[in-house]
Amino acid sequence: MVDLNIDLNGLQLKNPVMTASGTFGYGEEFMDFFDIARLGGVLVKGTTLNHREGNPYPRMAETPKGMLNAVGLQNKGVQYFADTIYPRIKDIKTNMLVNVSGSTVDEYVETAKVVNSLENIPGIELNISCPNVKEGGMAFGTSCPSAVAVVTAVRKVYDKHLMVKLSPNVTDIAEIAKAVEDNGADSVSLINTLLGMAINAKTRRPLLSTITGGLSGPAVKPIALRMVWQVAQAVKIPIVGMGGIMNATDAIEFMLAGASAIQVGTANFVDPMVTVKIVEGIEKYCEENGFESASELIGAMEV
Amino acid sequence: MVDLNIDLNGLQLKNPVMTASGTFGYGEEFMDFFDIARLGGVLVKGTTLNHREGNPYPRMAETPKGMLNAVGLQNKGVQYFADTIYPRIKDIKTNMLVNVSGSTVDEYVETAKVVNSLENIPGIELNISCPNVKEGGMAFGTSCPSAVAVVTAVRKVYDKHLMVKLSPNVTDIAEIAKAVEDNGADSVSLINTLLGMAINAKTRRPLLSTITGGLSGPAVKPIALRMVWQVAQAVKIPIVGMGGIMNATDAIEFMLAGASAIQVGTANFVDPMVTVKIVEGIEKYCEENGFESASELIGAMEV
Amino acid sequence: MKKYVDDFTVIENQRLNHEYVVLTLKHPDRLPHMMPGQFVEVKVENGPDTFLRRPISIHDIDAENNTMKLLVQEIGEGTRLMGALNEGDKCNLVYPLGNWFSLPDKKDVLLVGGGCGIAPLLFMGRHLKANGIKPRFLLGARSADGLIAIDEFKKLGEVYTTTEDGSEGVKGFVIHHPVMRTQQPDIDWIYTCGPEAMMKVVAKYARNHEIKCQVSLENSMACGFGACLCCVAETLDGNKCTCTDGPVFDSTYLKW
Amino acid sequence: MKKYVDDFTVIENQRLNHEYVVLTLKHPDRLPHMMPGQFVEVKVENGPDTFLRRPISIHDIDAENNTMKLLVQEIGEGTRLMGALNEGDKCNLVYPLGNWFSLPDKKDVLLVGGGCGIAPLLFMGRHLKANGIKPRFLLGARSADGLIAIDEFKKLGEVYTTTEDGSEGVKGFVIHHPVMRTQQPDIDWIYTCGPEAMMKVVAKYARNHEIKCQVSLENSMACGFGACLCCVAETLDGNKCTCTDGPVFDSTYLKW
Ligand SMILES: Cc1cc2nc3c(=O)[nH]c(=O)nc-3n(C[C@H](O)[C@H](O)[C@H](O)COP(=O)(O)OP(=O)(O)OC[C@H]3O[C@@H](n4cnc5c(N)ncnc54)[C@H](O)[C@@H]3O)c2cc1C
Ligand SMILES: Cc1cc2nc3c(=O)[nH]c(=O)nc-3n(C[C@H](O)[C@H](O)[C@H](O)COP(=O)(O)OP(=O)(O)OC[C@H]3O[C@@H](n4cnc5c(N)ncnc54)[C@H](O)[C@@H]3O)c2cc1C
Ligand SMILES: Cc1cc2nc3c(=O)[nH]c(=O)nc-3n(C[C@H](O)[C@H](O)[C@H](O)COP(=O)(O)O)c2cc1C
Ligand SMILES: Cc1cc2nc3c(=O)[nH]c(=O)nc-3n(C[C@H](O)[C@H](O)[C@H](O)COP(=O)(O)O)c2cc1C
Ligand code: FES
Ligand code: FES
Repeated sequence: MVDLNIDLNGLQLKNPVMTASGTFGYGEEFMDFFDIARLGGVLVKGTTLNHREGNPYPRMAETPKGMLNAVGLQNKGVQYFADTIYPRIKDIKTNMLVNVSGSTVDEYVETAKVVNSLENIPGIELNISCPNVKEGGMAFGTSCPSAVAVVTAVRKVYDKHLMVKLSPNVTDIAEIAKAVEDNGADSVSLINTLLGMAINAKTRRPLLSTITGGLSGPAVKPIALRMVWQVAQAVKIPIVGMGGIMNATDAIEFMLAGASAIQVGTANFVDPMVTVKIVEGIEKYCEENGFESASELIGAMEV
Repeated sequence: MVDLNIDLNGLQLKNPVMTASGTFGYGEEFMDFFDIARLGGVLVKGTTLNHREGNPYPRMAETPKGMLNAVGLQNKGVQYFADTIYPRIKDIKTNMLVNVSGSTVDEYVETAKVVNSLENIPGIELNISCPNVKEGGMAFGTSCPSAVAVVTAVRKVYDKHLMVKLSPNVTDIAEIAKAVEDNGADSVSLINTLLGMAINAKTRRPLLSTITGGLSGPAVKPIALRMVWQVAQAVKIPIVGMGGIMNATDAIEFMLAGASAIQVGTANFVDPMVTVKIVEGIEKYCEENGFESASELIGAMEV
Repeated sequence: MKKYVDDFTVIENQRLNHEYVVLTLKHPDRLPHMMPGQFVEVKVENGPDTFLRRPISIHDIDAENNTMKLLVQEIGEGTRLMGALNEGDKCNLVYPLGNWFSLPDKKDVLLVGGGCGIAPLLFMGRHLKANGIKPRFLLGARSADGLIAIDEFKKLGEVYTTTEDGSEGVKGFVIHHPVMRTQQPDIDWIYTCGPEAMMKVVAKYARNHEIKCQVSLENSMACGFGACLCCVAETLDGNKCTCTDGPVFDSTYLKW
Repeated sequence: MKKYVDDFTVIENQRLNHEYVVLTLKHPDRLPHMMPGQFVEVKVENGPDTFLRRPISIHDIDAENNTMKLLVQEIGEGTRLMGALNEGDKCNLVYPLGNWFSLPDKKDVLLVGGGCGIAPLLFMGRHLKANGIKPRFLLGARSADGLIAIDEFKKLGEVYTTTEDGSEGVKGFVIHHPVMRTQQPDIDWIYTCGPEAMMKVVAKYARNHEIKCQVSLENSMACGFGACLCCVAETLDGNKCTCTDGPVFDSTYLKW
């Protein structure tokens, strides 16, 4: 029996497989397909202080082995989450984590405060890397001082696991990871989407209403892997890796590069059952390769 | 008859299609397939002051709709180029441009000086963005001061067309484009490869001898297009766009986003005749869509 | 309605013309209940350039034989690969997705379709007939050979046609057909699916004549089951997902 | 040698066992001259995960019928898609690529192959025979069913075999075969292609006995014709491209 448990700096995961925010709804959308309690964790939709309508349609474009999205954090606000969604999902037997976003430091703080009061939410993922909103979002995650400002402020009001989600749209992601580690992050997750763009040559118009959007899917996997590896050399807190994971082999590559756990995003759209298959695949890989626990895979790449 | 000519800030191209450095040898490798004089320009292999052996094998890994390379600027040095290669290629009736790289500002300058003396080389492409060398290379292209230092120094010794090739591994590519424009660049080309990594989960080893390498191919197209568009908003000098161009439609998208010309890299490996097909495809597109000249496509995206 | 992911088997690929095929897919076991207006998300295998699934309406159901029909218009690589499926091939579906057309509260019903938008109307027509309502169809195309599957529709009710080039039926768009030109139309409910421009005109006509009108949208989708929020349509209540709150909307609910 | 890009037609796909096929490809017109040791770059169509071409050795040539044979071992998606090609399918090749085995200056010649590395040896055997030299072959595999195309080799000369499990021929690796164990081998030249570990052992043996030895490398390649510099091998003169300076090298020229 392989031990799949992962200790994410105090946050206990029954296995390293989580779902990426914005690609798994509130988890409920997948209940028909499998029991989501089988996962190590679920990152619910990006949540902000106030209701947001998100960006106009079209919000999606398929690209070579990837997709661009420009959802723009559509959500009904954290209070709605606390009042309406939380009661529905609070008894799901896995880590239900809230992805928190904001346009100002204050908004992050106020949102985190509300989530802090929700007993069965063991942690938040601070999204300082959303490329699809005009103010805040990615801007916070692309410089050390602003990243530090948000993390420090939220840390003061948030007691539980504080995961910080990093932007890949930077020159040196390790530097930002180090800065948020030094200022109270319990873990870092990466990568959020890469800023991209697609044009319809026939109509000579952008394919997204917002012109640019966030690139995800297998296309970005080599970049994501490299960033996980770079961050793993720089920080001591655990890393949650993501970006283009489609199967167990991809997930294992992220762990070998230094991730303690992984998130699956876009792949959920192609195969709604992909996450459980990845849990099974990691177990099988460990068995076949003589690893007694999944945690032995972390950073096990031989260079 | 569509007019395919492009005026690249004084450098006259018979059409917007060039080949990307490091993917087209010295052009000679393609002579069997077609007459390379049909192209707007050819960027020869990355050239340095001294002979370089490049990185150890393995240097290549296939990734989803892309590839990683870690060639590391293998070349025999600029003097060998001037003495041995130049005489063989100097009478090819297209723009033969030399891609120049270095580990120090001095190396760039000395190399550029040698190329400056070669009558039939109408320009250089200053590679301040190679991710595959330990010193210099990409480091110059990831901060404004260092980019400015190289460009300023080379501008002093180089009279002809000075194209500067930008790195996509940065937070704000437009800022760097602006800085090199202000310091003497005649045009900018982008993007060079994105730093990436691939792991073999079976052997638990990196697939490249250098662990990380440069990502190219269709996977990066959305990022490249976005960067071309961002730079087009920021600078007045012409932009040469590249990154994942596989066909005429891709090429046209780059022009619509703001590129005056384009380069084709990895696609040459998949179809050695792709560049002429792109020339023909652009002509056809212009005919079918009522453009009298290819230059009308530049920045013609309607937002 | 519970959703599933299953491998179906292609038991027939009937080519209607150069750009349309009807695929008949057999469920491995027992097909669950599905409603007209719902759709499936098809995994396109072996496509070098397709990555996401493709949403396709349920064209017809044969509950006894556990088969489902999809009407596919080949417009890009994904639909072309579907069109190239052979008997015996597997086809993985996420299904059934979305909401459905509701039954009318009156009896004079017109189903207006164009292009591949006629797909869900056949299933709906059958459903109406099963519920004692005789459907009439108004189907539009560019030219005669774009008017497909007409015989199937004729089995269910009266079929009016229009073609832009006049090669069959009334010349012009669906809106130019006499059935939609009278001042006192004998229509209580309209169900429409097709190009957005067509649906908008139909919806406007319905509004002007106080006819109830349900439209089925074909927004581009990444997931098809409410997970990504990419497929939104603007409604009176803000952005709503076409894949879960739709694809069927009352036309007056849309900000058209 | 001038290089071409052409669509060939698959006229036969002969399956040898669960992992090997021999494809016979017909040139649209007239096959140019090619030499043993050279290879082609195959464009793999419809592969969701293949992007670059795949290098494959020329297994055999029939100049009269303008056909070329490729021996393909299915080890990943690209080779599996090649193995799934049907009669009549098109197959786009860049060819002929690389250098070739040279003719020996003496007469006792052994061709040593393992796995898909036997592919170029058949063509070379035929070439040797045509030049009045009787080739002998030493072919190794894991077990009997990995010893493929033996009959074709037998037509050209004597064939020795080894299998790791002893299910056919001598038990062990090629180096364990008696023909390579004698202190005074009756071998002047060795040509070898196969797993690197095998070739290194063979090369060492050749060096010890002062036998001339040409090895054919299978480095991973992006282009196959000298444009990318990805495929280098370390030689006495530094990094050399396997696709243009190779795939055939004198074993003593390599830094092994
Ligand atoms: C709920 C729903 C039901 C549908 N039912 C059917 C059906 O029954 N039969 C059928 O043939 N098709 C149907 N469609 C449309 C079908 O999903 C698309 O035609 C298909 O996804 C195109 O895939 P492709 O790979 O062939 O083309 P692509 O290569 O993806 O696209 C080709 C061109 O069409 C455009 N395009 C693709 N999809 C859309 C879209 N949804 N809206 C606007 N432009 C688009 C692209 O921008 C591109 O220019 C339905 C769509 C939805 C959302
Ligand atoms: C000059 C030359 C001649 C060749 N001749 C033949 C031939 O005649 N018949 C034949 O069957 N094969 C031949 N090969 C090998 C063949 O090119 C590879 O097996 C093929 O590219 C694998 O593609 P794939 O998509 O099936 O596997 P992939 O999915 O690309 O790879 C599957 C696994 O094999 C490994 N792999 C793939 N290619 C290589 C390589 N070149 N070196 C080391 N590991 C590799 C990958 O890392 C991966 O683990 C030749 C190679 C070269 C360079
Ligand atoms: C449609 C969509 C919506 C997303 N929304 C969010 C979000 O709200 N918050 C967030 O932090 N990341 C969001 N992301 C980014 C993903 O969580 C993930 O970081 C990214 O998609 C890379 O992983 P993948 O390649 O596995 O999809 C979204 C991604 C997609 C595709
Ligand atoms: C094998 C290989 C070698 C390259 N060598 C160089 C180089 O020497 N100098 C340089 O500026 N760019 C080099 N590049 C980058 C390309 O010129 C180009 O910027 C990049 O590949 C993106 O374009 P593409 O996606 O069309 O390949 C190389 C790329 C590849 C794939
Ligand atoms: S397509 Fe994903 S929510 Fe509708
Ligand atoms: S494979 Fe490109 S140079 Fe050899």
